[in-house]
Amino acid sequence: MSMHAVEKAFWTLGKDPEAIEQFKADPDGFLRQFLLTDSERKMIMENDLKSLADQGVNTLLTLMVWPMLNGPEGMPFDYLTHMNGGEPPAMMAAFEQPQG
Amino acid sequence: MSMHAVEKAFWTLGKDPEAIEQFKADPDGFLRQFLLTDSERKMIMENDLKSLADQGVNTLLTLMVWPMLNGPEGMPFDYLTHMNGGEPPAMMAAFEQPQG
Amino acid sequence: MAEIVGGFIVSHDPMITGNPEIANKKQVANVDAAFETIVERLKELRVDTVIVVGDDHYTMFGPHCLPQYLIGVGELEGPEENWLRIERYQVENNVPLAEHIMNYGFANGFDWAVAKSLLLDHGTMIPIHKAITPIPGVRTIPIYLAAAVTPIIPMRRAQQLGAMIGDAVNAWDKDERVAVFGCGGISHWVGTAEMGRVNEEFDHMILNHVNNGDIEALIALGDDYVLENGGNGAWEIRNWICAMAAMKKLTGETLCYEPMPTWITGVGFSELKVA
Amino acid sequence: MAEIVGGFIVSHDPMITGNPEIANKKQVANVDAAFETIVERLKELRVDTVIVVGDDHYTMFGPHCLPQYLIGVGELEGPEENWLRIERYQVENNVPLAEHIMNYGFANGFDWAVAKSLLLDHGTMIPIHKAITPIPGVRTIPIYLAAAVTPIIPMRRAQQLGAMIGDAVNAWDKDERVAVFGCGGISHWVGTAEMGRVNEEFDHMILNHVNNGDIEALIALGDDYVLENGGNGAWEIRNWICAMAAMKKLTGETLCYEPMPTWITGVGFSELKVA
Ligand SMILES: [Fe+3]
Ligand SMILES: [Fe+3]
Repeated sequence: MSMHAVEKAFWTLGKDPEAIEQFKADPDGFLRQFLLTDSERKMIMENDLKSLADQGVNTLLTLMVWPMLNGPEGMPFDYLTHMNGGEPPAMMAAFEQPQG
Repeated sequence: MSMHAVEKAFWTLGKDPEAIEQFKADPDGFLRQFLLTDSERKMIMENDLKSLADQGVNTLLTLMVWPMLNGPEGMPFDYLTHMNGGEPPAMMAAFEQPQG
Repeated sequence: MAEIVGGFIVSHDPMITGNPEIANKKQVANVDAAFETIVERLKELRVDTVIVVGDDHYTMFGPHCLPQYLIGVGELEGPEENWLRIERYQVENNVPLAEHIMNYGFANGFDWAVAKSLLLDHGTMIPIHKAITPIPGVRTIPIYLAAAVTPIIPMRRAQQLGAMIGDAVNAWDKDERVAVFGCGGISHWVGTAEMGRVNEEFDHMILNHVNNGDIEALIALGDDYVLENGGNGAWEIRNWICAMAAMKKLTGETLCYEPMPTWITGVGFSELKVA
Repeated sequence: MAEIVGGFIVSHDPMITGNPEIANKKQVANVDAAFETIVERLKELRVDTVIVVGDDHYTMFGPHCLPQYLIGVGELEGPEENWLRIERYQVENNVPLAEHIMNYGFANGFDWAVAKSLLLDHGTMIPIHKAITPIPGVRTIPIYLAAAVTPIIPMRRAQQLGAMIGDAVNAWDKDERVAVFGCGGISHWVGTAEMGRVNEEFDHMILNHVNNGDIEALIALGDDYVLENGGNGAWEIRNWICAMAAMKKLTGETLCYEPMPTWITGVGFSELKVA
C-alpha cells in the first residue's frame, strides 16, 4: 500500500480538466487506468480522503481533489469536517470572528 | 536565442494531441502561448527545423515534430533531405539494398 | 564582482493575493507593509538579481519526477495557479548567472534538476509578484527545494546547497548585486485535520533563530519536531535555511509576524542582513 | 547479503520491436539471439532483480524538470511510446531495494530525482521487454540518466553514481542476486543530418574498452570526441559507464555487434562478468 498510484491519479485529476469529467462520467473506468489496489480504488470512489491521507497520500493532493469531487462551496469546512472524522474543525472559530 | 521556448512548444506538441490540432488550426495563435521571439516563431511557421536545430533545439524534438507537422509518410527521407539542406541523405542507400 | 548584499524571509501564502478579504484587515495591512518595506530595501541595496528559494506544492512537478532541488535557467512565467488573482506574466531571469550557478553546482557535487522553461507556482510567485515585479529591471533566479512532497531534502543538505549558491555568486566575475529570498512558512497544517491551527510559540522560536542567524539551531530541531509543532507546511523552513546559508554570516530583523488562522498560517517576514 | 552477480550492455533501439522488417533479416536474428542469451544467462545467474540504467529521450521529462539522474521507487509501466508494438503493461519494481538505493544515495551526496510512478520509455523498456519480462518473478529497478537532453550528466559523475549503486547493493542486508543493465548506444545520430550513419570503428573501440572493463578509457574520450565520432546518440555510453561502475571489477564479452544503418545505429550487446 504505497499510495503512489493514488497520488498519480489525484495529480492527473489536478492537471487535466478532462480527467475530472472522465472520472465523473465513469469513476471505475477512469480509476482503472491507474495501478490502484481494489481497496485504494474503493476509498477514492467513496470519497474517503481521510483514510487515504491516514495511509500516506500527500494532503496537498487530498486538499486539491476534494473541491473537484465535491464542489468548491464546501471548502474548507466540509473538507475539514471530513478530515476530522465528522467533528467540525477548530479553525471554524477563526472565521466567526469579525475580520477587522 | 536560448531556444528553450521552442523546446517547450515542441514538447507540448508531443505530449498533447489537441495541441497539434490547435497548431494546425491557428499556428500563430498557438505559438503565441509560448515565449518565442518573432524569429523563432517564424522558423516554426516556415517548418525550418534545420535552422532551429542549427541554433540548438534538441534534434530528438525536431525528429518528433516533423511527422506531426508534415505527415508520417515523408519519414525519414524528406526530414533528412531537409536537414541536409536539400541534398538526399546518405542513409537512403542503406534502404535500397535488399534486407536479406 | 558579484556579491550577496541582503536577504529576506518571505511568506508565500497564496491567500495574500488569492483571498485577502477573509483575513483580519489590520493583519493584511501589516503583511502588505512588509512587502513594501522589502521593495524599498531592495531599491536601497541596489539589488540587480534576486535568487528566490521556494518549493513546489505538487502542482509543478508530478509523481514521475520529483526533484530534490531544481534551478530555472531559462524562460519563466507565473503563476501556475489560476486562483491567485494574478494574471500570468513573464518573469525575467538572469540567464547567465543562473547558468553559472547551475554549472558551479554540477562541478561541486550538487546535481540540480534543471528547468529550461518554468511555470512558477505560488511558492516563488507570491514573493516575486509582491516584492520584485514592482521594481523594473530586477531579475529573478528561481530555485525549488523539495519541502512539501516527499522525499523532502534534508535540512542539512539545504544548508550545504545554500552555501554552494553563495560561493557560486562570489565566484561570478561580473558586477552583480544579489539578494536571496527564503520563501514559505511558518507554522501551518496543509490539508490535514489540523488545518487552520497556528503555533505562535513555534513561530516566534523559528524567527528568533533566523534573527540570530542560527542555522544550526534550525537544523537541530529535526523534521519530526517541526512536523509535530509547526505542521507539514513548516517543513518549508528548509527554504529559509538555504537562503540563510547563501549569505554566510547574517543577522535578521523581523519585519512582520501575524498569526492568521483564516489564512491557515503564521505569516512571517524578516530582513537578513550581511553580518 | 545482496550482491551484483552480473551485468549486460543492451541496445535499446526502438526499432527492435517497432520496425524489425526494415533491417537485414540476419542482423535482426543476431540481435534476437543476443536477447535470448541474456535471458538464459539471467536464469543461470539466478538473478532476482535487474537495475536497468537508461536515459530519457525528451518523452518522459519535460523542459520544466530535467533530472541529472532519477530512480523509480514505486509503480512502473511501459512503454510510453505507442509505436513500439508493445502493449503497455505493469513492470514489477523491487520497492524495498529501490528505496534503499535511493536513501543510500541521499546519504552519500547523490540527490536523485525520484519517481513514485513512472511510465518507462524505450530507453529502459526495450531491454526490460526483451530480456526481463520473459523471466517470471524477476523485478526491475529503473534508473534514468540525462544522456540525450542537455544538461547531460558528466561521464565522471555517471561513474561515481554507478559506484555508489554498487555500494548500496552491497550494503543491503537481504539476500538478493542483482544484475545491472547499461542501455543504449553505440554510434548513432538522432534527428541530425547524419542520421543513419554508423561508425563501426568507433563502435568496436567502445566495445573493446567495455570488454576490458576500462571505464577510465571511456571517460577519457570526452563528450566532444564521442559526439563527433559516435553522434549525439553515443552520449548514451554514460549509461554503460554507470552500470559498469556498479560492478566494480569486470571483464566483458561481446554477445552481438551489428552495424545497422536502417535502424540508424550500431547495435551492441556485451555480457559483463564480475572479475
Ligand atoms: Fe507553501
Ligand atoms: Fe537512446
